[in-house]
Amino acid sequence: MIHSLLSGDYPRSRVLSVLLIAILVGLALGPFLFSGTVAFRTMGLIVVFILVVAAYDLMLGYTHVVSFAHLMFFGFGAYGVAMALDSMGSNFTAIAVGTGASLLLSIVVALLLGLLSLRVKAIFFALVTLAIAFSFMVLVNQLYTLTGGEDGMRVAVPRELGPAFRLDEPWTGFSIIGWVWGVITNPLNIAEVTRDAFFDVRANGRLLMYYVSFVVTLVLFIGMLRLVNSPFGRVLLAIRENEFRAEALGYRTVYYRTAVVVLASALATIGGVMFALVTRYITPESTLDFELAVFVLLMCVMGGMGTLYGAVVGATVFLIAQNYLQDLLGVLSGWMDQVPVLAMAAPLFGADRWLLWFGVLFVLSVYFFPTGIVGQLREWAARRSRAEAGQKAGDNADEPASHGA
Amino acid sequence: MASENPVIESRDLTIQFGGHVAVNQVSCAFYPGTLTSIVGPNGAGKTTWFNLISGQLRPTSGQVLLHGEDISRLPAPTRADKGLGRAFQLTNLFPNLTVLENTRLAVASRYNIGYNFWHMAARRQDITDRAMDYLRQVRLEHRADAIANGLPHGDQRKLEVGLLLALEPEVFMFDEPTAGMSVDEVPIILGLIADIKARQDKVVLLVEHKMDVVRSLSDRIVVLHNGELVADGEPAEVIASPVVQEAYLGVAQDETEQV
Amino acid sequence: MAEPLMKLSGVHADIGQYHILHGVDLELPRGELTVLLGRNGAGKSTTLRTIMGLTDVPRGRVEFKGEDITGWPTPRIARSGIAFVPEDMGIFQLLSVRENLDLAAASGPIDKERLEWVFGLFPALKKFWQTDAGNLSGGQKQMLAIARAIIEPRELLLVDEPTKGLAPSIINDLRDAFRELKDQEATILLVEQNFNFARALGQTVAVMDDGRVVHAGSMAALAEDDALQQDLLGLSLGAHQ
Amino acid sequence: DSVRIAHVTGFSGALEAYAEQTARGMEMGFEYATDGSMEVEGRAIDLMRKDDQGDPSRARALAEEAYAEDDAHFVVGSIASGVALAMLDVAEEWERIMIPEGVADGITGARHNRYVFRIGRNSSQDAVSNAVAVGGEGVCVSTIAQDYAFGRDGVAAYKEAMEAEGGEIVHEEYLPTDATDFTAAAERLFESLRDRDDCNDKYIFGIWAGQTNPFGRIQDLNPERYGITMSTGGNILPAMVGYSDFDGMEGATFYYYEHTENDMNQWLVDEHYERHDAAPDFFTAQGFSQAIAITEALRATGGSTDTEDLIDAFRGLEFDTPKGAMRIRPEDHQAMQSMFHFQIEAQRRSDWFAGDDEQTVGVPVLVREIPMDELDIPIRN
Amino acid sequence: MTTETSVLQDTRPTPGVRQRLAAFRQGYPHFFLLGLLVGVMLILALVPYQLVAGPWLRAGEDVPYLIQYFRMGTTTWFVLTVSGMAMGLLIFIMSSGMTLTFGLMSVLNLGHGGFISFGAFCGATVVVYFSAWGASGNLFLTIAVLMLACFYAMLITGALGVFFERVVIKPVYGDHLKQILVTIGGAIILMELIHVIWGASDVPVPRPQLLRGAVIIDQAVPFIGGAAIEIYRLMAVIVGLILYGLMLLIINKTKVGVLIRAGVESREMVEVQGYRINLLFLAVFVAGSALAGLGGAMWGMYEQIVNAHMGEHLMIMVIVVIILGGLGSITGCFYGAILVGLINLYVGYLEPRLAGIATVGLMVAVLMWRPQGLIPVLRH
Ligand SMILES: Nc1ncnc2c1ncn2[C@@H]1O[C@H](COP(=O)(O)OP(=O)(O)OP(=O)(O)O)[C@@H](O)[C@H]1O
Ligand SMILES: Nc1ncnc2c1ncn2[C@@H]1O[C@H](COP(=O)(O)OP(=O)(O)OP(=O)(O)O)[C@@H](O)[C@H]1O
Ligand SMILES: CC(C)C[C@H](N)C(=O)O
Ligand SMILES: [Mg+2]
Ligand SMILES: [Mg+2]
Repeated sequence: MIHSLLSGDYPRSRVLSVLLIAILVGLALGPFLFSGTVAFRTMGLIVVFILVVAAYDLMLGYTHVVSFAHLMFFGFGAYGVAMALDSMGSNFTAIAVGTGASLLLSIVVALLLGLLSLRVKAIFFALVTLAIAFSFMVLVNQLYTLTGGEDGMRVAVPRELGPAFRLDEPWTGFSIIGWVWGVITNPLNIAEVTRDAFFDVRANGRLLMYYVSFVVTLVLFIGMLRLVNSPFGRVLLAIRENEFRAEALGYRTVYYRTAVVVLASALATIGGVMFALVTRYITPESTLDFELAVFVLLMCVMGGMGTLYGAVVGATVFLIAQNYLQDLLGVLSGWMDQVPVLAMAAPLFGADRWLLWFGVLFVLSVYFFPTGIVGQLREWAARRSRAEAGQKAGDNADEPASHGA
Repeated sequence: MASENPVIESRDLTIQFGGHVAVNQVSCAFYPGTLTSIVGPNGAGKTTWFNLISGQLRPTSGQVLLHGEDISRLPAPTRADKGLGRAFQLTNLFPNLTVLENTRLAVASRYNIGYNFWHMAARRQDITDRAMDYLRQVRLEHRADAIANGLPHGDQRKLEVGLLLALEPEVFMFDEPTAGMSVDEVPIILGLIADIKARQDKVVLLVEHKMDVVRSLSDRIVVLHNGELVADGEPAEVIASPVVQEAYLGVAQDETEQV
Repeated sequence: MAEPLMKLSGVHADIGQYHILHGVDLELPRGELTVLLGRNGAGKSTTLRTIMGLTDVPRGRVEFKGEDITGWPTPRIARSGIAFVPEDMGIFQLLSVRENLDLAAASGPIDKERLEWVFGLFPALKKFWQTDAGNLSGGQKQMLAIARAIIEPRELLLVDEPTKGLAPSIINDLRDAFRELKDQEATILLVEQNFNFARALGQTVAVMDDGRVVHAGSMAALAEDDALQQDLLGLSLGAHQ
Repeated sequence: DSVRIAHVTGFSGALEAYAEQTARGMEMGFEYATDGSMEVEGRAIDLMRKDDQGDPSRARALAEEAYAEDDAHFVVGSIASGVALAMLDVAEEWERIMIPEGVADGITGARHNRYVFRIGRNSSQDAVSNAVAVGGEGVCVSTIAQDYAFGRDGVAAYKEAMEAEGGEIVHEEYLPTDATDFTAAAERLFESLRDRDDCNDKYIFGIWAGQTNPFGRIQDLNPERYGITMSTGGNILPAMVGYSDFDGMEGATFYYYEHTENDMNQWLVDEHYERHDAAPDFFTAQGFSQAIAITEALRATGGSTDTEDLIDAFRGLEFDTPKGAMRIRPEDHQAMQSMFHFQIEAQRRSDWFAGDDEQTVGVPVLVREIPMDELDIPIRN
Repeated sequence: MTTETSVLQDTRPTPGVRQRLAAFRQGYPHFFLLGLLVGVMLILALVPYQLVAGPWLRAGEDVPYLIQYFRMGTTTWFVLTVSGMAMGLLIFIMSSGMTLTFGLMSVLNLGHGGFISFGAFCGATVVVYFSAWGASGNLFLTIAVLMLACFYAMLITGALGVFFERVVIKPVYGDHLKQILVTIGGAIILMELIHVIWGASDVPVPRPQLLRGAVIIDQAVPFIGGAAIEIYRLMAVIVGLILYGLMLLIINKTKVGVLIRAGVESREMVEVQGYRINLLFLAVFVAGSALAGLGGAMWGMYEQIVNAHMGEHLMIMVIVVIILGGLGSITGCFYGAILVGLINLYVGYLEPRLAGIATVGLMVAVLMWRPQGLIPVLRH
């Protein structure tokens, strides 16, 4: 059962498994474990971007196609559905039409991109896609009558998916973070702390929307796991490793590469649709910006290229950092102000300087996880198991050099 | 054997790189069950000729015929599907995949399941098994789980040959398969090549510098020199021919004899 | 006997987390050509790379001209007079033959006569003087690689399987070239699979297995003793005739 | 309990500088309005800072957080029009007051809802005041603006006002927001005016937001040779330095600290020098005014923070600000206010910014104050 | 070699005009494209407006945008062409550093924009500090300010380059992907540092008096009478040309160039030849950063106001330029920049909204024609 679900592609590291399960549970029960709109929004983003980044990994990690146009397809989805809702009214047919249309567009454009990749290679391709994505953004800005230009446009979701559609009496959630914090700060009266930890969960259309996107992502992710462990996925690996040789073995690499680009783009489009419906307001900056494209790239690399699980870990870690680093720094500089010695350095750590430290983390994450978080964890796990094997089989050092009969 | 029609034929194949004509008007046909050695000094055009036949390069002029069909315009993969198999002179593997995975890829390409994305590759035990016997044939089974680029040079050469075997082509093209292989392992590879030849229905093309190997294995020797086909015939007579003597073996025969 | 030009004592080497060499002891007598034999994976190439400082040496000591060069940065080792032809030839594919040789002449512009001498050995190089090295044939690459090592006189030459993929006539030329170098008092360490070639040149010989030197002595002795060959190299010249 | 005001704006990112100014302005504003007690009608004023990082969806979440978790009565911001527009419907969902800081007409226009009040000027006010400033019989103007709602609306309003003044718009040039080379545009603008001998005054009027603005570039190609003068609205002080090239240029601005004499402005200027060793700028004044508006509204409701009470209070509310009296008109909740007709005079000044290195700047010397009732601002909601 | 070539000449017929053109197109794609663009525009400019727009004018309808183009007279053509080329050189100054680091060390520094911004601020600091000199209108003092600003900018960004190369780039040599990431991370840091040092608000740059205004050609002059070219652009041309000359000299005429190209392929083998490669790479990167600084300083003075994100906004243009020219090729970058400068103005005159997209379009078109850009350097 599990085996088929994961397509035999296990985390292969105890720590990683724990991490993944934590994330899964955290997202599944999220709305009932973390209070607050910001937390809710962050979870929504995580769910959406897990899908987007995983799709990106299909191209990047499994085929070494480096494209910065991924976000363009994301934009297709977001704007497609937003514009449909805008023109056809807030109903589900509009969503269907918008999604369908943008999927169609994505597939066509992706095919063209695949052809382009025939002629324009590697880093050139990467930078060209960057430029193409840029011109799409310019286009969106200039069609402001349709898209609202830089001001962006609100996504008039059907009532069922909006805050207005709500059950009368809210459900109850239990804020673990609040509780833990409480327990730490005043351990004496746990009872009160526990009471405070309970909070109301607004059982409205947005909660519904969250769970819809959660399920979509989950299903698609499992599908991708299967894909990369299928014969198709193996060929992708071959192309990544040595395209020339793959051809000599009889694989038409062109078709495979194009197929992947189309697939990834379609998935990104779906991601875009969900993004629009979850955040309910889109701007070029929040959907098409180059910076965002780089962030997706980072999530992918940080999590671990070529391991879909990396997308999960990468997206989660990154988005949490992006949304909470600032608060953390705020607290930090608060403390530093107390300490006269550090007070002078405090401005460097001020909440408004969060981007500085974000940049630093950005760089460090690439160094400390050369193979991504997942890759790193797996390596450690592998090393440990080798060591254990070593204990049994005595000196394992000769292993690579020794030649069995 | 000339009675049967050729499996693969090179008609006036010519390729020019800038000013330099690397392969010049080379015509030659190959028949099933034969092993032909292609010899010639370095830079004679042997590898380039192979590239023309297996489709890594497009000829400036001339054709490649497979069972009489002109395949000169087909891309390399299609030719591979049609049964042209190629092992490379400079080792050319999937560096970061395991030895086994390398071989599985070669085996799988015969099954045309590349576009299947709903099954689990790992569940195809049959493919794994076949991959394993090819590894056994090239004596690499004990390294099945090693990463390819961690292998010592000689073992990489063996894997290179293993991939070609796994491809089960109709035409085998070996480009100096034993180069840099330790003396005691050379016979293994030669044995494999001999077996293929023994099957009678395959065509084997072998680029090799080791004269004794050439002599012992081939039914026929083709000599390239400056991209031109300068001699073609029975091993004994070709090796005896003066052109080969000075152009290829050089004067100092005595030592090379044993090499 | 005179003290050796190079001396490896108990050298260990790691690649990644693999432990490849387990205490290599080796002496290279001045002005002699030493052949390093051994089956695939014995550690020959690694030994050469270790001398060049390309793999880290957790234990052991490498001496050159009596000086301990263990852990020196590669450029320094090279400039101290050691040339290296790696197994994969390591030529610069994107540079022309000319540029490749220009770089090899680290101490200044190429010396004309020596260049002519090299051209004499490998005429192909003259012909493809301006071509990108990447476009050379397998053998031509090999020639370029060797030419690069000898374009300037060096005290010690480390050469990894030079005959691989060379036509017999070229092999002969190459053998003559090495002879000539020997006459010029160069010391050479030659990794070789081609035993005949090795026998024709080598004065001393060392055989490696599993990251250790398992036999060292005079070539003459080994050449005589077929049993020893059998036992060391699993090598029977009958094998392929 | 306290009056909770959440200032949700781009404290980090591209508009950091403006956000800082508004925040400063608001603090000083409340301080002034409450004589330093920071209490209105016995209720403490609780100012919260939330950084939207210039990201609309984050801004929405923060606004929601403010209303839902912090139970804020007012959300002020954001300074970026796009972000501000994105936030509007959150106010509607939560039925609480919002005071956006952006200039886009849409905020009190197409996208407006009854919980939204704007104290800062909108781009129509900029445009119209500029038309009034230079307008007259036989005035020919070619406009250059960003090809974008902000620019187009502005020009439209300008055109209306200009024609009302008897002037004529000869040519409208629209450029992408991120244009950097303006030579081609300049050529077209010159062409459009060059041969118009029937005009007594020729102007090129520009509406431009963001760093690289075209006026300097066009000025360099010296339009004077065709008898063309540049005209544009004021800007933040750092941008006004570049105006030193346009000696004699006329236009109208929202605020310049030397334009008004009143105690409130006096206090603002002195205190600002006192605390920051620099002149108060555009957005400082806006923040200040916002604070005044809020306190006045609260006084009017007698301290009640009930939304409906506040809406009633704000509608038609009249109050004094550093730039003179303002009136929030009930129709679209936009604060009507005077604008200031200026003429640029290049001067060496060292008192604009912190530190005291002197440099040549374009001082917008006051020609006259254009009172609010002279400005007929279209109602577009 | 000789033998083959002679054989070749025998086989080839004597080339006709078409072959010659084709050969030229292959051999000098940059001249070809440039000539084509400028030439076509000139022809358009020469066609009298009335002729083309006649139908609409007579019908009293308003003339379509495309047709409007023909209104352009030779003067306008001249202004657009010269200004465009000049702008091109300004862009070249900013882009050269990035293409240099890529061409010589295969490092894709998307943090280049950060350096541009930083340079701009350094330059601004100097110009503000010596604003009195600038205002003086004295030629000597003006040049002095200019020089000081540029050198200071290059000094600081160069120094930053040392730090950047050692700390940020070194660990990721040979991996473009990670380079993209770390350099962008680095750029974020740089921009924040600017905020920390100079504060968040824009800094105005009082451009020296002498460098303001334009050179105006007398109305009387035929064809180009009344044309006005900004003085500052003309100065950019001078700086750009000097820079271009120097770079070509160093890279082609010295062993250093070869050495570094070899290093890109295999650092290990370069060291085996006995060279210390990392110092070399460091030097190149520093040069690249300094160039970015120079470009930033010049651009800042042009815009007369600088802000931390300006470099970021310029990046897309820089990228288009260096790809168009052929990643890593100095010459390519030079002509690429000029082409972009021209397209910007020509299309900007035609239909401003398309200006931005036109440059990207040009790039894609060129890549379709020559996948490695106008002048390829990566030879495989
Ligand atoms: N990058 C690597 N990773 C893991 N193991 C390696 C690596 N490189 C070499 N080895 C191991 O080190 C051992 C010695 O390799 P080496 O190349 O020195 O052998 P060799 O004697 O040169 O063989 P050959 O004659 O085939 O070149 C081999 O067992 C090989 O598996
Ligand atoms: N892409 C290319 N561009 C230019 N010249 C080339 C190219 N490829 C091969 N050549 C030249 O063509 C000639 C034939 O090369 P080829 O590799 O076929 O020789 P070979 O017979 O395989 O020699 P070897 O036995 O050394 O491998 C060589 O002189 C080589 O320099
Ligand atoms: C843009 C790059 C990440 C793509 C690939 N690494 C290359 O070398 O071109
Ligand atoms: Mg070959
Ligand atoms: Mg070896």
